[in-house]
Amino acid sequence: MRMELSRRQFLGTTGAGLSSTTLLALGFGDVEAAHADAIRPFKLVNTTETRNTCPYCSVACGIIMYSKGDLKKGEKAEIIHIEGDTDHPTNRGTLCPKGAALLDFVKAETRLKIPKIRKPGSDKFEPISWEAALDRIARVLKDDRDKNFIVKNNDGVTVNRWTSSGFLAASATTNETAFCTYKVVRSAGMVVFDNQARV
Amino acid sequence: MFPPIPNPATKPVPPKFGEQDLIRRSASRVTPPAQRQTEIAKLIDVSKCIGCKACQSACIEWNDTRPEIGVNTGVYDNPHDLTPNMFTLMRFTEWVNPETENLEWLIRKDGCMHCADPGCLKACPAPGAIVQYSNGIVDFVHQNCIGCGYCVKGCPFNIPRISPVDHTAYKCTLCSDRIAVGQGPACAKACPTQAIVFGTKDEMKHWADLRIEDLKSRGFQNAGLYDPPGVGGTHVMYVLHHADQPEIYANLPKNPTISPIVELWKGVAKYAGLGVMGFAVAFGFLHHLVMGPNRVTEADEANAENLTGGNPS
Amino acid sequence: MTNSWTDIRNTDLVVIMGGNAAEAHPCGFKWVTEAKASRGAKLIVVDPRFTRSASVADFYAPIRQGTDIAFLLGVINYCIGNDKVQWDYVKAFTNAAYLVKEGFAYHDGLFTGYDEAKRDYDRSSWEYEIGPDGFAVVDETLQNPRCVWSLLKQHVAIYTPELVERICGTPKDKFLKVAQMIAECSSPTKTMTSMYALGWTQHSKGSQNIRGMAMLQLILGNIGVRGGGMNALRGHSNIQGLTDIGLMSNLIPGYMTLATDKEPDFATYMSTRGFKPLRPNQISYWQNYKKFMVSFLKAMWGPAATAENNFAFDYLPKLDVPAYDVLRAFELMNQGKMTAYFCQGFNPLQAFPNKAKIASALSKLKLLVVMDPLDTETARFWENHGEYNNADPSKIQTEVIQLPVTCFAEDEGALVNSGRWLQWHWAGGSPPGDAKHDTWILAQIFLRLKKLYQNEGGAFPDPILNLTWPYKNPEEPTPEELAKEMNGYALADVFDPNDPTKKILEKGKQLPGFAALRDDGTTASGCWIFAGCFTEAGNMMARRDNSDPDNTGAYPKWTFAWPANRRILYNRASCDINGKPWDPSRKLIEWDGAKWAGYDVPDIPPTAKPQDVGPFIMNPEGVSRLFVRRMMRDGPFPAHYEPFESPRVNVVAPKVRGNPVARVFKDDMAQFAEPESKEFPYAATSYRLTEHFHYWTKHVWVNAVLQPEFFVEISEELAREKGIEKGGWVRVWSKRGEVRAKAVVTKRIKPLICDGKPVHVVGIPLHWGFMGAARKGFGPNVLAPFVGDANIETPEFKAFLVNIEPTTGPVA
Amino acid sequence: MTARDIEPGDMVHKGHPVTVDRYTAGARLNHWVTAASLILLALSGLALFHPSLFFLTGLFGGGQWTRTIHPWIGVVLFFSFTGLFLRFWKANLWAREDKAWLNRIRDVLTNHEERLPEVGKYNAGQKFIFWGMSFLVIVLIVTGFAIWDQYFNNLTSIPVKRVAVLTHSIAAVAIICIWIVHVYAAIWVRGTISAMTRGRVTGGWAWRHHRKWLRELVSGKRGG
Repeated sequence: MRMELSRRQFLGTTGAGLSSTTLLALGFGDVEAAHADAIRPFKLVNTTETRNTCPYCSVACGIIMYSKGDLKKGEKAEIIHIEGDTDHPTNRGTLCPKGAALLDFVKAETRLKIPKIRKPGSDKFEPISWEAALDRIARVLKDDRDKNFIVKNNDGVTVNRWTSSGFLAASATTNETAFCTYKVVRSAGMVVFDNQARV
Repeated sequence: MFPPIPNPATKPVPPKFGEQDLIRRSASRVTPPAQRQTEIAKLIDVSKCIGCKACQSACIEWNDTRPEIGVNTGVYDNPHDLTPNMFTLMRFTEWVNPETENLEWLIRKDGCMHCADPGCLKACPAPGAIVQYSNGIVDFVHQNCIGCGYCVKGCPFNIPRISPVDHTAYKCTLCSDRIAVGQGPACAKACPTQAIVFGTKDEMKHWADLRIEDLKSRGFQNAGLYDPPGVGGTHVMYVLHHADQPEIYANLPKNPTISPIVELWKGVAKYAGLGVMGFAVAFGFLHHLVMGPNRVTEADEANAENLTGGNPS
Repeated sequence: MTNSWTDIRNTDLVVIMGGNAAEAHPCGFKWVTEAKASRGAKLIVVDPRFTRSASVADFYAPIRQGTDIAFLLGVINYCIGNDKVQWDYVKAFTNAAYLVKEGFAYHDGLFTGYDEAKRDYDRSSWEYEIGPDGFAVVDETLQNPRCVWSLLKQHVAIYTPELVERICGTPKDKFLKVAQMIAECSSPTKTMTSMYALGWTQHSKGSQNIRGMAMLQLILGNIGVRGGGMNALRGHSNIQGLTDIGLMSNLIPGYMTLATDKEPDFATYMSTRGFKPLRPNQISYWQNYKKFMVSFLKAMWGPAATAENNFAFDYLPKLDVPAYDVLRAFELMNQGKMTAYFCQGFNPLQAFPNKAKIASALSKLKLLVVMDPLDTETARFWENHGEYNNADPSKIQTEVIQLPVTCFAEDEGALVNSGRWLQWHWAGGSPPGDAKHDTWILAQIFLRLKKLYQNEGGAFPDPILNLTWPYKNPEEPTPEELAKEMNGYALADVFDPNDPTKKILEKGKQLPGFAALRDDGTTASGCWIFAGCFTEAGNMMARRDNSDPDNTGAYPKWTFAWPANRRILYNRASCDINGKPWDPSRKLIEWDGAKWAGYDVPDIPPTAKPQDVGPFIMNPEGVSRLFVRRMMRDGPFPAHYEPFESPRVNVVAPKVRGNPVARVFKDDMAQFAEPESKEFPYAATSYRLTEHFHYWTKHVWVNAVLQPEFFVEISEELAREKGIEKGGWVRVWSKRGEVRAKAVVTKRIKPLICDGKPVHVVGIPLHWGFMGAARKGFGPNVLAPFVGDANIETPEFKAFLVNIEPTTGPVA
Repeated sequence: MTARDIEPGDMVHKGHPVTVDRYTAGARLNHWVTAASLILLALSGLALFHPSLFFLTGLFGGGQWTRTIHPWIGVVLFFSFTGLFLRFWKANLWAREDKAWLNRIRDVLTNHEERLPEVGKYNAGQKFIFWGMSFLVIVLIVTGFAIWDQYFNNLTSIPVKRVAVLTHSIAAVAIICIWIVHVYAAIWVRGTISAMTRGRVTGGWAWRHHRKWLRELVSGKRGG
């Protein structure tokens, strides 16, 4: 294909530096150059790279997250930059305006940090501990299930369904989270169950 | 597909270019480097651009700028203009082609063109506030910038913006920090459709030829490359489907040059001015030398006394 | 997607209709621009608006939203009329030759068997003629008036270019240009790809929109080939995965379905699922249904699932209605019939139609649990935000618990993209504050529920008490553990069915693929179609070899694609009846005389003889279906129906309003505007903008900068008529609510002349709400009607009626 | 009535020598403020005018400060000069003898005072400086605002700014030249500077250079 990148080239370019064409052409010999005033120090130096996938649309572009600190070493990691992964066959390093701004999603001011509860009739959220929140949820579910679980329908057919509590699943969680969700929801006999695919 | 821009390395590498590669330095003289780097360029193929603004997004993230959240004014352009925090901008034009009567949505990525003959640099009064490297990058050095805004007046493309915060001029750096480590500009890396590609200027011209060929085959007879000679060519070039009328792309100047007024101001005026002032001083000096001072004589004083009617009582 | 993003580079013609790939999927759209630049491909865009996709198209044709079926059947009619059909493909690989039962017919917009009271069909007549041999009767000559081809010809005959223009508002010449460009692809060496998304699904006949194009693609021979296919551009990063794993009311992982009340026991249940072949020698892969089902039940309840109790079949709920989908959920909620509701990473207050109804429904809950990385509108539905959310907290008794969860950057696991690639990703950042993984939260809830049942007993606790929970740390299952569970493993040694002495898999080992599944309880697999994703060889989803032999775009060693790492579905159909590629330059697989081999994993048993076995092995026919039998509620062929709210009455069948079998809840019908309503004269549609992703990125500063404020788009003509100024404020209202927006007056929207009179389109982007960094605004769901597709209940967001007028800005 | 070129405070004191009050304290203060601003403006302006003079920014605490301060000094100068203008404009109106004086400019330069006509408080040369500066100050303040981007960026378009910046620099050169002539004249014609320092000159100086003015003062029977 005209101007099509051969696989070798592709890997070449995605490997070290710009492909031979540009890299050398730029006159980038091994000149040790003083860092010019104008040129900002390269901000990704000595950061940790982690491969991930854009959480937005289903193109699922490959991304690289650059962080200070390394989770794999058990450190706290703060992501400082995210950009496209050139090794990825689909996006080849490119990103759309959403993907290119993922860092600001991770660091959005409206990211939730603690569990909260809004009591009936109240006009505000109040903090609540994980323990209390989870106990409360389990209690409400158990009571409702015991109250409204249908073992047999009017024709005496075993139906074992629970229709008075429901679960609306996400669209960007992993398969693994989804399966975990499925097991918990279905084993309880819940049928009011849906996900974003509906819209 | 053009070779994609590689992933950044996180290991430190020596910068690929620096002070020793300067070919111009505002308000100063530099001795050009013995060996010139190969010129690089960014090619913006307007016919491939989908106006997604990924370039703007990537630019903001890479340069850590924070443009303010504006309003909608009935158009898609946001922010509404380049700002000290927005170095590049998609400009949208709804143009009805008089020949076909079809609507064409012309979307141009605006930003610094990195002229070979940069008007901003010519206008700049602050030594070393604007520099040009032999690879073609024109960059602003903020610690030297005095915020006078002369670059704004010097630029034929109306690009630089003065920050009301630190009072220095801002514009696209062509991601000099990325290029210095063998990377490509953030916008070019992000661009989903490769409407922005980056490489040596020759590669870009060659690539442009292929694109123009494709466009002509699709009926765009006037497709062409925008690399205006009036400013000695640029290191950001456009492929336009209607290269014969660049002005339809949100007023892209047809034959951009440094304004003659700026030329006059930064040329003749600069020297003539000093000359004239020098002459004035010299004249006075000489005159005094030749003619000497003009002194009041005893006679004058006597005449005055007579006039006032002799000694006081 | 039958194909993959990277495969689009192999196409000759891209048709974007019912979608806007350039804006909603820019990096996938790269392969469109690549096909254009590298192989001179052409791009056609058919859309009510001149979108950013259209801005780089070779040809653009306008269409009135909700009339795609008329357009597509018009193109099929054009192809048949001009002999632009890939005959060899149609004859060998579709059911064109199959005879349909006597009695099947179509009159006045309705197929046989319609029951107006039930708003449903008796579909018994929508079937093949079955011969004495028990197989479907076929007429290879396609001459029989009852054969599918004859019925199809007859069905599409009315959709002439004139009628298409009258219904769709697409000028005849533009329609013909599109039809002619598409028809070129009937050549075996030219392929067309269809890229569609919610522009087709969000209609009361969404599924039939897609069928329309699928039928066209079959007639052109474009299914199963490189650069062809039906490519659904899924909207979210893992909608595909969540659907595959069956997180829906009626689904079981791997596209199996729950039993209904009419299927009291396992035997009855199985009797309607393990389809017998309808033609000799066919595979009819669903015959293996029991293996998938039993393995699933074993994965769920392990030892508690025994042959004696039908592998705990009764642990699964049965359905009394087709599905408890979201719309039904909110209907029940609104009737006060629901107690607790979970929203996991989902914002229904913005995402579902008729916001007023959604809010009132939420207000009737006892407990709403929101699990989200972001502070969503749904979590704050009770909070007053002026005109943007005019709630009175004191009157809302719902208890709301908001749980902070991690986002992609802090989580590990796999997402399934549109091309069915399961791509593993790794966590790179520490969660903010006290945010937790969803898996931890779910485990906590499950363990607590289990404990309560252990201590207190209660309603049918068995499925909860016996649920397999084999995780090293029960408090938080790891992604790897869950992935292995879905892939499946051997519960006992597994032997070769043909040679019982030959052990093919040792007890406890990961399954190599779904071929190893058994129906005797010796294998477990959480999601059979994923089998092969995490084998003894390791995590296939984490593979990162981006090599691509001969640049086919397959990238066979990159992560894992279901099923069986197959990159292009039905790829056997890329070869003719003798197994030779239709287009040698686009070879995918090939019959070498003994077996199938090539770049991709063959979508057929490797040794199945091409002349004997049809390429569509999931179908009992072994071929694809132009006539879909009884499988869709609203007809074996698509037919033109207007949206429920339409600026025109149905000119084909004036008596039919909307989709005759779409489910409409009692009170909702009253909230629809009449067809050709004077009160609501304008045709509204909603859509995404490229600068934003749903209701997420308004929380992202950068995207808020790029598109800061809610607006609607209208034509210069309508603006003039209404005295609306560019950038001025407008009020847009429907029978269900009203919004205030900025006006973008544009040449990109033009009035469409339908049935002689202009129809004005009002474009309403989504993305704004009352939370986040962007300016406060409204979602189109304030206006949209509460009705869904007849088959899958996707809400009709793309076509409804509104009115518009200039107004003043909000009071600050 | 008093003659047009007699300004408030002008007064003759008999004595030996005779002294004449030429400038009131107010006038002198006003003059020196103007002078100071003009000098600062010249220095800061020149610093940005030619690279070889950029070092002058050092006097103002660097380029940023120079850029910030310059326009403000301009404003000071404008108001201060307006003060001078209101004081002096009457006395600088054109008079009959000015033409004759100009015709003998050669004699002026060659110190042939005796060949010149008697002139009032200001001779034609001084009037030329007065009116020249008045005109240029207006040009400078107007063009100055056009390029004072920190506050008035949106007032003018870039093409206008270009013309403005060129005009501003030309006007600046011109006013500096006039200033040079003004200063030199004060040095060349001895006895002048005291007019602006102590406010008075000797009768002889007045007799020699502004005899008409002196006669008017005397005939006006001022002082005592």
